[in-house]
Amino acid sequence: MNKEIVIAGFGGQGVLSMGMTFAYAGMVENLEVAWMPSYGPEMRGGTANCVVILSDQKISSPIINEFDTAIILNQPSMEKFESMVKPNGEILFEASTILSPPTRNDIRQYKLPANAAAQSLNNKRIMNMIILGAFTQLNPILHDTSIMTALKKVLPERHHHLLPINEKALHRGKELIYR
Amino acid sequence: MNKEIVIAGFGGQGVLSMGMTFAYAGMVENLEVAWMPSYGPEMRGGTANCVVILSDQKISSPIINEFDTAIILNQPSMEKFESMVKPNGEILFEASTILSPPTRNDIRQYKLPANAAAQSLNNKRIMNMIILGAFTQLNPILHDTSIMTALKKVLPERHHHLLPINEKALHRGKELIYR
Amino acid sequence: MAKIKGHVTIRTENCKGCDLCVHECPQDSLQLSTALNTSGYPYAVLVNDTCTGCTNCALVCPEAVITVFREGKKKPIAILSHVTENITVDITS
Amino acid sequence: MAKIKGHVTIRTENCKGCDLCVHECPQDSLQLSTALNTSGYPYAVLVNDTCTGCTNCALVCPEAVITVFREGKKKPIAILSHVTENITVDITS
Amino acid sequence: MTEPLIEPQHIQCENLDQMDQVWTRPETLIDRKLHYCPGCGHSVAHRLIMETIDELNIQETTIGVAPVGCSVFAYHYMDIDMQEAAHGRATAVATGIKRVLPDRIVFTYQGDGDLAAIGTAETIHTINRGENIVIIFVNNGIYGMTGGQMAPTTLPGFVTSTSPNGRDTHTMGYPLKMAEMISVLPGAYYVTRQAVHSAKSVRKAKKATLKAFQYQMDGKGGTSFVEIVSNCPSGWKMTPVESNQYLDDEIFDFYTLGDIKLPPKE
Amino acid sequence: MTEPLIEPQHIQCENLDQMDQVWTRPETLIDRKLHYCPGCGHSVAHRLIMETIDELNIQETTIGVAPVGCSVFAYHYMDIDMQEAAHGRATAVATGIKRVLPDRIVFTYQGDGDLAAIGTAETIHTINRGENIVIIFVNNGIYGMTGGQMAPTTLPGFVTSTSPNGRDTHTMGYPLKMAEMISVLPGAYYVTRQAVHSAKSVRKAKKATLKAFQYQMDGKGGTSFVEIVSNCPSGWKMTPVESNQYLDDEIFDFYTLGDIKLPPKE
Amino acid sequence: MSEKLLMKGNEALAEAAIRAGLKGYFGYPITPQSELLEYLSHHLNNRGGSFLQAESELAAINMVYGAAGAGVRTMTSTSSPGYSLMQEGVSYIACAEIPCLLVNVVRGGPGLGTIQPSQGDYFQAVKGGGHGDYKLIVLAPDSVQEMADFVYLGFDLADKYLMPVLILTDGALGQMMEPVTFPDYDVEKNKVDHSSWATTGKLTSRSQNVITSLHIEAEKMEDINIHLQKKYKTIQENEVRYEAINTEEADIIIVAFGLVARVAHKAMENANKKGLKVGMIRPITLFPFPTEILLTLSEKVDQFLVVEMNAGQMVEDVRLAVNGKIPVDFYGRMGGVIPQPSEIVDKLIQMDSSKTHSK
Amino acid sequence: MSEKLLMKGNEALAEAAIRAGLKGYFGYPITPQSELLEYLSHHLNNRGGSFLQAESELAAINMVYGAAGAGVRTMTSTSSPGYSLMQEGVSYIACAEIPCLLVNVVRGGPGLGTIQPSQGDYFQAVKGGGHGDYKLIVLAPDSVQEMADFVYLGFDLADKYLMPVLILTDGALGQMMEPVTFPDYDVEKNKVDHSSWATTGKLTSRSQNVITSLHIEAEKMEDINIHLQKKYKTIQENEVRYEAINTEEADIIIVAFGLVARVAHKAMENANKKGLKVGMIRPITLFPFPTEILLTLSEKVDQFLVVEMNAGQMVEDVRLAVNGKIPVDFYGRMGGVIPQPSEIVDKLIQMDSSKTHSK
Ligand SMILES: Cc1ncc(C[n+]2csc(CCOP(=O)(O)OP(=O)(O)O)c2C)c(N)n1
Ligand SMILES: Cc1ncc(C[n+]2csc(CCOP(=O)(O)OP(=O)(O)O)c2C)c(N)n1
Ligand code: SF4
Ligand code: SF4
Ligand code: SF4
Ligand code: SF4
Ligand code: SF4
Ligand code: SF4
Ligand SMILES: [Mg+2]
Ligand SMILES: [Mg+2]
Repeated sequence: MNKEIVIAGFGGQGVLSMGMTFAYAGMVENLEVAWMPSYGPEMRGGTANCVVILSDQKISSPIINEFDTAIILNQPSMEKFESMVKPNGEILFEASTILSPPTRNDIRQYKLPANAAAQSLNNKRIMNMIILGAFTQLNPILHDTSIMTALKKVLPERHHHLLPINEKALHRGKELIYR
Repeated sequence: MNKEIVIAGFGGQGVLSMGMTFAYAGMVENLEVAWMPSYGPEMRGGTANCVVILSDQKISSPIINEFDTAIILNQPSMEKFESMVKPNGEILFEASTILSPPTRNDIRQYKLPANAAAQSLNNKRIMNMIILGAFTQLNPILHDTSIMTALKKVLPERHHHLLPINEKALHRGKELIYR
Repeated sequence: MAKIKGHVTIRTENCKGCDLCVHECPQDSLQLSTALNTSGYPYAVLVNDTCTGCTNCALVCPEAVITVFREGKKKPIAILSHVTENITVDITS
Repeated sequence: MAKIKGHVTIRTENCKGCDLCVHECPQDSLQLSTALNTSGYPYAVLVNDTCTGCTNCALVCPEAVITVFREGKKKPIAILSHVTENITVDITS
Repeated sequence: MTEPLIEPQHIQCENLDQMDQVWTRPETLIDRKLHYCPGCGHSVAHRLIMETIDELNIQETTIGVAPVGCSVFAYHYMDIDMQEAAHGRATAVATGIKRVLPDRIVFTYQGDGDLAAIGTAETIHTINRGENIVIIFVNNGIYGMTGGQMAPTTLPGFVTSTSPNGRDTHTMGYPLKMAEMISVLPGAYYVTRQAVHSAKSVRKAKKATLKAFQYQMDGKGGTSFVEIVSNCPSGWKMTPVESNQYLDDEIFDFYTLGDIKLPPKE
Repeated sequence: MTEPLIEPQHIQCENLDQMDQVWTRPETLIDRKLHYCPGCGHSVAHRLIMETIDELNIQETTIGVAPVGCSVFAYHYMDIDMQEAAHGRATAVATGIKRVLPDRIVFTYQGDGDLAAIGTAETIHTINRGENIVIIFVNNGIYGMTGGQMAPTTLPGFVTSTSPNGRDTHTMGYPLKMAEMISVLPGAYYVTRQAVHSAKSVRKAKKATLKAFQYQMDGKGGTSFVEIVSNCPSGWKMTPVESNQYLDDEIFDFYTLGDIKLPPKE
Repeated sequence: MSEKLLMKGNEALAEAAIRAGLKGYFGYPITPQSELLEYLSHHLNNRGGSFLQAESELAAINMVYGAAGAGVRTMTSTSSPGYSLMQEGVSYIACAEIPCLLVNVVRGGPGLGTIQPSQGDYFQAVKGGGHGDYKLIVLAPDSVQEMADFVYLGFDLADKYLMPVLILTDGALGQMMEPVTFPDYDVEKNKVDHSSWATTGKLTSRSQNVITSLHIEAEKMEDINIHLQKKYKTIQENEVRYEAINTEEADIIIVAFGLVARVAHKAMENANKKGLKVGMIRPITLFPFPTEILLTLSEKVDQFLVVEMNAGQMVEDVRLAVNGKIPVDFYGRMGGVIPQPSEIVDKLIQMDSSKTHSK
Repeated sequence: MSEKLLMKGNEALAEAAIRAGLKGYFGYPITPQSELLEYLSHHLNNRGGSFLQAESELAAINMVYGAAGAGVRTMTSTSSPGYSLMQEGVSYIACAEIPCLLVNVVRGGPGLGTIQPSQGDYFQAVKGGGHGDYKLIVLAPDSVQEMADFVYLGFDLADKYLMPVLILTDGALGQMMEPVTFPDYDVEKNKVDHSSWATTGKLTSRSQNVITSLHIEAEKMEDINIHLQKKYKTIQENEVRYEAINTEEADIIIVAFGLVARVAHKAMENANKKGLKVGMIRPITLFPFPTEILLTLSEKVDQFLVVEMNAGQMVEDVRLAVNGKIPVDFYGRMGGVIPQPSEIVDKLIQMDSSKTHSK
């Protein structure tokens, strides 16, 4: 198993911690993991993204140009990453922010109303968790318990009261797929 | 002809301009010349010296450790340079400042009362010129006229009224030898 | 009403939803959208016709996306009309 | 004379003939030599017995070569004597 | 599950062409999406400078210097000749330009980390020489570009990524008031502290900027120094609105707004 | 031709051992010929510091930092642990030492080129942090070591090897009053300007030095800054006596002697 | 051994430094290094050391000079432009023989460049970016784990040889998160007595300790240089570290360090799958450079391929080591671009076929 | 051609700079370079340029960046520690492609070292002391005359290739006086039009000129690097300068630059008198290095001897050029000591006899 994922949006959408949650969960499951953020001034008002690799082999290079999965949270990121998805790969994207959906037809596309779903759960911040849920539904490589363990590590202590709503979001995300 | 000379004393005694006068005079006579000062913090209250090379061939290196002639104006300089005079070379030294005269007997020594002679000409600053005179008397490679031309270049314009007394000093220096 | 009639146009695609214009408008004429522009930001919209063209919003707008208009002395009165832009989001899976 | 008797010793070999002590001495007790020490400098010498041990010279001496003495209350009076150090310079050629 | 998000109604004007356009972006401000975070004062400061250049009609003679900091890409937005400078060295670069092209208008645009930390020596000596340039000093009390570390200008107690318990003046020193400090130098000609967080402050800051450039054009001799106390919503971990409120509530008490040194004649 | 040079008569004292030795060089001043030019104030300043260390009995706990400048060889004369610092960085080096050995007494000994030109940023930030160290600042208005170039502290009109027509404030700036400038920093605890050109000034300077070190020992918090306005006979192209006269006649008018900032309680 | 943690390379390095007994840290923010500084600002003061954000890199390196000169474990970290600013200070520290740890999290240059990872500072690190003849021990980690491990090694070597040790890493290794564990390291046991030279206060029982790099007389300065060169020779003889993979059967040996070594490793595997015989040497110490093994291998293999994220820097040291015995080829990407395994494989295939052609 | 003057190397260089049309000079005092600064402070302002004593070398190099970026002939000068401080700036200038002249009057390092002459900064000059992949054209004069001559050449090359040119000289050449004459040089004729990139004010007739070294995207930054490397290649092909002496009949070739070349020249003469067959190559451009001639000669001669005033730096470039074809020996003095001809002769004799032995 070797899963190469990019998560992209703009700074402030929480793409980095979303990736970290992936990576931590992978580590919990004893996978080899690497997490690589974009960094620096790109992040000022522009795009932010991170790459997560989950693998059962040693990871040679954390810097990759092709991905199995792209999780896309805004239009500029779509423009940047659509072409980098491997044939037969998948793109999960937030529905409301994407004007022009992907045009490739050699990949699977999932248009997720995560923003709306988050608002219906009365918490904008859990949009990420909803998408993470959708991803795990599509790619059953991480157990929910691992993800929640990971989230505990990633979330600062003072936000631990948000764990239940996040768990809810995770399931909400899964539902978006299996419905 | 290749003459390698060191002139050494402490900062303020005018050893550098003395050397420059040599070099300029050499150039006037179409010799190859090089002048190399000691420089930097050594000069703060310590010793100051310069090396002059006069030659009828291209000068390969201006940095030398052995000299045909050493002109020595204080005791620390004597200690530093006595050993660097080539066998059969010569040391000219100012009499009053040297407590321990050179001990080598493979070189010629000239103990010159230049300070006293300068004072008797009522000008401490011409001590150097007296010694230069003595040198040219011993080493007839530079004409008096070349030296005076050189001095004109080396002395700032505002000191040109001192040229006559310097010429006198030059001759006084020669006398110190041929007397 | 002695108030001068004003109007603003906003290039919403370059708006970053900072909310500063909304807070700076003395007429409460601006609001942020709940929908997002393609950069992912909510954006400012003019929500009523009380704008006086005071330029406050434009002066604080970091993105310089607001242009302000004001009724000139000799110019006819601006005719304002309501336009609704509904953005509907579908779930696709 | 109510003045305290003082005295200074000077390590002339380390003196640089800066003349500062000479100028600072309120008693005009110091002078520079015309002869030079082995470094090539003239050096300060105590030239009379009016020194009060005020330490001025020592305080300004950059080379810290002056040591100052003063008649103590219980100490016997210092006996001063003149010593001449002539330095004679020969011409050798 | 389809829950449409309704936009607020957007008012449109049907006879816009018959109204006066009373405000729009300056022409020399290049029309390009700014890379700054939402609500960042840098953008406003940029605009003010370009308005000034437009109004003084000096686009052809002005050379700008922006060092690294969030505003490192200033040349993407300012349609004038520009030099990007190394961190802290903007005033040295500007000095170089002004010395060989004395009839050009030269300004620097610097952050507080740049001007008051690594560039302290250059700042002080440039002003001490009275270089006839304009320094625009955007003081947001933090290192914005590198992600919110403490700056020399950070207020006591303020939490940043390198002062996790708040700036402790005992070990990290006190916020430096550069404007006051350099105002004692004879080379400082005009020193002012402004803000751009409200329409009112923007109007004032604009006047100050205009004056500063005008002084340079007049060749009055001396450096004009325009400090703009600004926000950094990202670094401060506040919304833009909160950050501007914070300026009013906390920061201006310490960094008092207003002119600090006026030219002799005024 | 033999003209003997007659020495002035040197008075000797026959019963010296019965007199009180009221003044001699401090023990921690290493007995070695100083390399300074005749009449140079550096030598006196060295001695004052060593007297202070002797009197406070802190030889075992004191660490000195001297950067390049004529006083670069300070460690040849000061019998304490010392670090030679790069040009301008003495206070950074001292900060490093003090931060890891907070119970030691740390001082820097810096020239004006060092402290006020290349080291400006370090000077200001060290003091702004209120590092509990002593800075001895020997201001001779020139770059002595490198042969008499203009320093930031050089007076207007003064001729140096790089201001051949005298310092022109229009192009070369104004002499920087570092002591005044840094005294506004909260981290500056004690700031004083002294001289060592006369017995009287030496006595005062000694008191100031003692105070500065004592404050550090008391850990009062803050930097003590002792400026010593001094001469550079070689760089100024004057005799030592002339140079000291020049201090009195010209320099102290600009660099006024005396305390500039006293600790809060005094 | 600590539990396995997921950490950024920069943070792992910082955590290791604390565990290695760091007493003084002085640094300045710069991407992609800032997390290192930030981590220490959060944790060092509580764990026995002193953290200070300096006003510049220049100040930072000179604070290191001071603190390390006082005999305690001291460190700074920066990225390329900041490291350039430290060159004077580094030269001073090397000459004054002060042990300390420097970290350069390299980004793409020259100039302000980019913040993406690079190896463009190899020459600066290894040939001495500052003035004069000096060297640093240079360690090149290739993983977050080594980012941590080399801190201990670095401090130990610094203390042993009284010189600065540089960890030369890059933005990707600094920014990425990988699992890491921290070894048990006994600070007290590894402590070296520096009282003979460190400036801690001149006790009456000893003569003064002076830290200086100034020796005005050329002869004296030459002695200092001879001493330094002797030390560097000892280090070259004793401290070379490298990793050799598949060198037994190889026709082509890839030489790569740091992050690139990981990419090259993947390329080697892929190439071997395609039937090429490729091995690899990963220099861990860039100075001392693993000259000897390369020379030895040059007797056995056909070609070397050096892969770097620069225009070709370490390749010179490889060529110097091999001294013309066999061809040394180069593949590099610049300006922050990381080569992909496939590019290297292509290069290997091309080398292999050209060899066959020439046969 | 001017009359023959007796001048210090530093002063001759300064005078030549004025004659070459120097418009901006920014520098800071340091021994043994200060006369250069002083000379310009006396003469530049009256002769069409602008002199400014900066507050530091850091400020100076960045003033150069600014002024040279404005398209005029600009220069700074310093000595080793000061040049180390300029490394960040130099890297910026190289990347931003700004033409200017830099002078390093080298003294013995590392650290504060000594003020005596040295060649210890060869690596720093040639491999790039700053971060990233960049190069300067490096000129090495060996006499006061060349100190002057290379100023014109330096400015012309800088303008031609849009890059900094470094004159790498040493304290002895800077301080010594020798006769010098100044060629006729027509500033106007040699003027290069920089209006396409220099920041002189954005006329409405053109788009903005921006000077920057920042390219955040790695791919863009790589393009910049590719462009730079291409330029360096062109320079390597077209601008190599060296002096070849007695290379026809030689068994041993001495390679030496700058002051040492003069000493080596004397040694060569003396050795030839003793019956050895010694020739000499004096690299004048250190980058571009005269690689080709060395390679060519390696087919004809038995051995190379590199002589330097350092621990062995240029010798690496000679070895890289020769690539193992024949032995390359080294003789060096360090820390400000200048080798004497006799030492080199001894070394040559030893090399010659060891060769005979091995025959
Ligand atoms: C020599 C050097 N050191 C550090 C950096 C990293 N750096 C870039 S900008 C910056 C400071 C940004 O703060 P500020 O100047 O206040 O500007 P802001 O982003 O807050 O507007 C730093 C430290 C650098 N580019 N170069
Ligand atoms: C980086 C660097 N630049 C320049 C120098 C040369 N230098 C040595 S001391 C000095 C200044 C001396 O002036 P100051 O600090 O006033 O000390 P002074 O000699 O007058 O006591 C300079 C410029 C140096 N050693 N290092
Ligand atoms: S112009 Fe004034 S009134 Fe109109 S929207 Fe803007 S701030 Fe409100
Ligand atoms: S101020 Fe400008 S950017 Fe901010 S919300 Fe209003 S229009 Fe948008
Ligand atoms: S102690 Fe006083 S009185 Fe005596 S010599 Fe010295 S200055 Fe003169
Ligand atoms: S003050 Fe000291 S050095 Fe100067 S002349 Fe007097 S004794 Fe000599
Ligand atoms: S980080 Fe701060 S200063 Fe930089 S763009 Fe964002 S808000 Fe503005
Ligand atoms: S040059 Fe000046 S400061 Fe230096 S020792 Fe001489 S007199 Fe003193
Ligand atoms: Mg800031
Ligand atoms: Mg000074």
